[in-house]
Amino acid sequence: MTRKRTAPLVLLTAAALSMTACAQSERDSDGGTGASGATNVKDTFTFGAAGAPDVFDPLYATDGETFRITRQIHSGLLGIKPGTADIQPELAESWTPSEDGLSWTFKLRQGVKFSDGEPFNGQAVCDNMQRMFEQKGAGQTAAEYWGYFFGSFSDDPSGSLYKSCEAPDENTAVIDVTRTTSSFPTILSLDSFSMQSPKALKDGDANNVQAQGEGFTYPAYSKAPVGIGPYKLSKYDEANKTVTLVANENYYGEQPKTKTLVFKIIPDESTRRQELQAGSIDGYDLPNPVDWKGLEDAGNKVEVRPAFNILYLGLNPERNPKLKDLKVRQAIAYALNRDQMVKTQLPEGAKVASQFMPDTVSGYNTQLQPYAYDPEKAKSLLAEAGAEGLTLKFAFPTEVSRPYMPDPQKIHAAFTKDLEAVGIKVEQVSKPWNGGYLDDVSANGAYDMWLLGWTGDYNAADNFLGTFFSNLKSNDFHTSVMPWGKTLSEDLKKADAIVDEGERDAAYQDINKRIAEEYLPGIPVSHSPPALVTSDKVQGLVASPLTAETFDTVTVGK
Amino acid sequence: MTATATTPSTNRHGDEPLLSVRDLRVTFTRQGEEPFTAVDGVSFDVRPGQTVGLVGESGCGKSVTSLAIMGLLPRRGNRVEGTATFDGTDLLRLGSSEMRDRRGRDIAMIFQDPLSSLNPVVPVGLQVTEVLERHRKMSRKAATPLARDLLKRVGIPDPDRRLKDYPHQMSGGMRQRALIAMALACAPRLLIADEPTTALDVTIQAQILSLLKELVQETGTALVMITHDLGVVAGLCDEVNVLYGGRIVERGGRHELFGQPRHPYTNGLLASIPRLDAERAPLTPIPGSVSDNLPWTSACAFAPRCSQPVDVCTQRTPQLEESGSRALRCFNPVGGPR
Amino acid sequence: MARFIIRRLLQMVGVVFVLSLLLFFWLRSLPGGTVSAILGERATPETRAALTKALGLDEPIWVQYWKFLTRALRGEFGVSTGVLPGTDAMTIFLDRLPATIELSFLALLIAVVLAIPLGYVSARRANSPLDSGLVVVSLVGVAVPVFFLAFLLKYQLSVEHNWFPVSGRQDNIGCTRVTNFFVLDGLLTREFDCSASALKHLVLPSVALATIPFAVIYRITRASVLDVLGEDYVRTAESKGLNARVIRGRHVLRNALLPVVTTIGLQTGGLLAGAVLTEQVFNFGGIGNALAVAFQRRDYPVLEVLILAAAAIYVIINLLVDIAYAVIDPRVRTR
Amino acid sequence: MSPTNPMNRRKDRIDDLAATSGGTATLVREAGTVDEKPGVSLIASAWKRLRRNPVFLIGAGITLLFVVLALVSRVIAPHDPAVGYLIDQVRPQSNPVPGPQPGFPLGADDAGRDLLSRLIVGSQQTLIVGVFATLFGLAGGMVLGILAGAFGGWVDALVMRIVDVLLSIPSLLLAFSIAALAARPSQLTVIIAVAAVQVPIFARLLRGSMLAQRHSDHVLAARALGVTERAVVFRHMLPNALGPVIVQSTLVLATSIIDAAALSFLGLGNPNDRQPEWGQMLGKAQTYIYDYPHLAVYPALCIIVVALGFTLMGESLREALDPKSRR
Repeated sequence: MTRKRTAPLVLLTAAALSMTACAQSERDSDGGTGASGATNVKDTFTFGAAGAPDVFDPLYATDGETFRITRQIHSGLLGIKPGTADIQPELAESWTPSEDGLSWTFKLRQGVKFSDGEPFNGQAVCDNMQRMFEQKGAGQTAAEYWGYFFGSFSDDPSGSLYKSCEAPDENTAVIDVTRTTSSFPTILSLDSFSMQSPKALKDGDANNVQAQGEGFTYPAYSKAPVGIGPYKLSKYDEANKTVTLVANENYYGEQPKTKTLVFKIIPDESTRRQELQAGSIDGYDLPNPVDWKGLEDAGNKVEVRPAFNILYLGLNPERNPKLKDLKVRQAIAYALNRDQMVKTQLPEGAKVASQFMPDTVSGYNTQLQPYAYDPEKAKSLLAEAGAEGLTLKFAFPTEVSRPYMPDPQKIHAAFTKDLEAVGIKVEQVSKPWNGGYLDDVSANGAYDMWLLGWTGDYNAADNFLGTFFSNLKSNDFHTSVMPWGKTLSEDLKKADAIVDEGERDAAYQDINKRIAEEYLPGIPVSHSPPALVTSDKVQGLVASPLTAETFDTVTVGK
Repeated sequence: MTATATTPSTNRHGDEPLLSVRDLRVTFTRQGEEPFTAVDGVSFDVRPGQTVGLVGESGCGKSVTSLAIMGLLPRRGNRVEGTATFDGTDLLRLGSSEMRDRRGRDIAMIFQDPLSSLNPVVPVGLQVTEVLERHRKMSRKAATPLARDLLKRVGIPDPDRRLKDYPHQMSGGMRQRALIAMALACAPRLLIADEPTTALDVTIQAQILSLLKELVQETGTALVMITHDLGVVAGLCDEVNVLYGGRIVERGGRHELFGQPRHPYTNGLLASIPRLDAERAPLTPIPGSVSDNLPWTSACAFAPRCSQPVDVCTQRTPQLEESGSRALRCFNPVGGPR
Repeated sequence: MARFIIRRLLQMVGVVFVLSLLLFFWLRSLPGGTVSAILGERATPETRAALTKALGLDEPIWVQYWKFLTRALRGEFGVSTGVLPGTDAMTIFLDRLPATIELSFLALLIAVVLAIPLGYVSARRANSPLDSGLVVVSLVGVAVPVFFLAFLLKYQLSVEHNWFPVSGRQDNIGCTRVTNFFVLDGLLTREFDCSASALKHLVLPSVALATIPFAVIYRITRASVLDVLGEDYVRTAESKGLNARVIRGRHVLRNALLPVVTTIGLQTGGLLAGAVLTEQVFNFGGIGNALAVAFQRRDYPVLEVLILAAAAIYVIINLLVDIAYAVIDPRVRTR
Repeated sequence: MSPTNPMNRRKDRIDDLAATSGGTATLVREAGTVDEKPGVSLIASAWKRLRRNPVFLIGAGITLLFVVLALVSRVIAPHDPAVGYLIDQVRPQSNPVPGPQPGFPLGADDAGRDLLSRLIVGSQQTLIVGVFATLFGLAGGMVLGILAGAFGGWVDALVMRIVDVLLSIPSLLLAFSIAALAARPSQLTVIIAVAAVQVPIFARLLRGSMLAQRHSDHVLAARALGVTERAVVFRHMLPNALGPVIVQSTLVLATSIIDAAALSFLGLGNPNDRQPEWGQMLGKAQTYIYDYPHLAVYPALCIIVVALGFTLMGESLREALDPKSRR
């Protein structure tokens, strides 16, 4: 039908076609800018990005599309072992804590240079740490990850995890912290805390972030970053929506297999797929599960990463007091056919969640089983609690798709159907993701029940559980109105401060059990594996559960 | 008034008709519809220098007759039969490009509404010179002085300035003068004027009529005057044809016709004109309208409106009977049968 | 004439000012917005408060408007928060404008070049099979959603047959930017392959974008020519025995194109809306694309600037049309 | 004048012939002067022409079919459009959209809901969107247009400035903005967004024809007879100004449906899809358009056909009612 319908249009474009036909030959030549040494591989890897990068200074970056690029041109003291969520040495070869766990000594890799040729040493580490710590004004807000993970800045040191940094010699940096936490030094593997050339930072006035109107203006440096990575920024062609990176000749490690890395910004999902199909890009991230099969059939490689996320149903007992009753919360858990939702809406490899963290995270309790789908039990529990005819204001976000939640509306519809089947009335609400949904969930507490999720930043239970329940005063689940809210918050903080890994894991396993069986502040729904797709010509790409791939090992066949 | 011998190029004798229309029939056809005959066997002659009137109410077919002769009817949706011999050639059989060569050169036409008949976005001067460019093969530059003379001749003051004017900048009378100038640009031998004064003020009407009369006399151009206004006919025409329902119902010389109308329709038309010289005669309008017509094929179309119908009027078709210079189509003429 | 233009420009300033006022207060009254767009899931009450303060969103709204206005008068329209964070919204507009102009220009060119001759032929042969066929095509053209058509074009000609690039404005072949009009840049820098690549990327989007203006201009041309063909002055011209060419050009088209000019002007303004859809389908980095992203990310400064600029452009185009009308229609000019 | 009178028929035919044979101005004028009651004969002859006009008949046929379908859709739809009967067949990777099978001739959508039923019932919401968007637009336009057209003077000036502001944004862009900036997207916001586009258009239209009426003889006559201003506006001016408005409404119905689809395409449509609507179905089919184009093609075809129906009807109405286009 489609084919027939477009026939006249083909005619219509024929004239236009002949106009440009003369240029046909040039377009087919490979898009590279220089000749490559190897004969059977291309010298350019083109990746379809879903969005434009905000900045190239990772300290001020917040979104995945930006980090994907900064990751290629920057590295931190700690790195992530390819293909895992575990940390490995990067710019620091080793790190050892003092006995009280408050002072960490980092032995640095030797002979490392920034891409501008400046040497990397202990002083550079401390310059970087101090620079991040000493953010002022708008810079503090822009340096969102620092604020989130380190607590506060130099003008309010009481709330800060970071205390100070010293460089006793060229190859050593000593970082002091104010308390012990499982997160440190793991968080130093986050892209935001990458090491950048102190000289370039200074020359580029890197900290000069200003609030103007509704947004921030960034200094020149943010467009001309100098870091340590296999690549360096060559050109950001805003008009043509492409970012071009080239090999960094000052890189200490092996030179990248493919000299040029191009990020082509294509916000529309189906267009990314078509570009891949047409051969104008070599791969893209987060293909829609619906497309996986079609992509593979067309000869592409769909790399499914382990799930490192959680989708949950949040509950607000403060807004709807009936939710204070554990039986009601359990009834909801029994009422939901999560198995069917996972099977029919999430890609293969997705799992029903039994707790608020994926099984790759240490502290996961393997003993726990998800609440089974049992509408009868749900009904009887509701009856026991005297909550028949319960009405829930159940919200979902629009205009968004997350790895853990490809189509919120559909998930919401499926759950609504399940809830109605056990006699719970559902008041459906939706808001655009950026148009107030998150405010309503977090700040306003406007819903009884809502869909939300989380993708882990690094492998630590605190990054999941701590995020959700540690802050007693204000968290989305309003645990403060529950008798166990305080206990949970305190236990989480205690567990995080345990230095011994085995002990810490045990503590988290126990908390997970209690959350699932006794507290149930929300219903964990599922873990969904995000995928990455490349054409069959692409070799050497190692998928990361944190969706944090580096592309220096990639080769693209001709 | 017969041909006065001032005709510049054509030295034809008055008896030889310049235009001879025979049995002209124009039928509008439309898919799935009964064809409708707007002009139904009209015949008349125009001799060089003669002025012939075609008179009748709206819808009687007089305009269609003129358009058919000019070849200006729409290309599709109508059938034209009969002949219109001009200067020995049947105009109705001419190819479109041959007809195009004659229009504006040998036969010209003036229309009713001077404003809508002039192109609003083209200066009047150009609308005059383009005729000369076309038929005299002159350059625009060479044609401009001629155009100015033409404008001057039709009585437009300050013609140099007016050449550059657009139609909306002129008065109604001046526009009609400009149209006349265009029509006479190539000194045509026949001029068809289709209600040239209807859209104008009464004072202007008289000016335009006298201008026409003057020009026709001056150049010896034959004129077909199409009008519903018997007053115009009375002042201008040598011979008058009265049309009703697509057919000629009466013909005669100006004086005969006005002096002794025979057809009740003609009579009615004359009676409906207010006259100062017969104050006591009441104004008698013709009752009804064209829409009351009967079909000519089986009756007299005028019968329903006729002041003196007889039975036969609604049973048979009256024929046009000629006698000398007069012709009449009536079963019961005014003043009784002859 | 000059007074007329000045009056219209003043009117435009007034319209844009009122619009800015409306937009500003409306946008500020909405839930969510910049703060939640920036913070996402990671938002905590503390970071939210800090960001709200940093952005000055905690001040009274009239203070915010006053600041906005004073900044705007200095040419600072606020900084993008979503489309291209940190860049002045006006800069984004100016950077993206060439793409949309290129696209719209080509689309309009295609529409006009096809529609006017076809409309004329259609009118001359009214009710012929050719005419009926064209009328049907034009009606269907309006009935097909633009984005669906754009998708079909892309699917058939780019994905299935690989005749045209799928999306974007140019292949990444290291072209020099001068004006951001890619085709023009290629000619200026003698990088002709750049121009060719840009043109090839333009074909499908502009064809898709051209359909509605084509249909509308075609129909207005047809109707207008039909009207004019029935006018007395055309008959006068015929009665003068003029050449068919002169009648067509001087008497028919010169009159028939007057309403067409107005329509073309109106369509030019409307192209911007069509461009949102077309640019979205073809990932064409113009204003429409920026608008779509701004909608999605609630990038209010960019939204404000783009909508206000669109309004200003629209008003200016209408003014140009009026001027053009006056130039070509002596009845208006010499009044 | 009775249609059975043969003479009247003849007169009409003259009108018709003049109108359709591409005849010249003179023919029209000659025929036109015999009209005694131009108003009545305009509508009557318009109807006569319409009755024979295949374009109008096709358009009206499609429209009628669509409206009837919308009215009875709940009854004739084989399944409930909101229930995912085939949900258990749905597998995002291997079988995201269950194909045709017994009882489900067109298969299901990605939530296992019967596609045929959704298409059938979709006509209802589509009609609702079209009709209400048009009505809201008309209502808004009417208030402004009547204010401006009826009173003139400074009211006119003020109203027209408001209209100017609205008109200064390209039409669809206005709809996008309103939909994007609605606090809580729903079917209603879609309708309002689409309707807002029409307000200034209707306002202009009404004002234009009301102003024309203001100076017309019958209004002057009514005034001279001492009829109150209100009665003049509502009894004499408004009814006569409605012709173009009716035509415009028909055309707006078509564009409303298409515009609603465009909103959905940009993700600005009604997020709740329990009640199917074609534009929403088309917008949401984006995800599957590559592998399962039928999900997009069916609603798209429905939209195109219905929009075409309204357009054909509107255009032929316009032609029939517009005395100028009668040739």
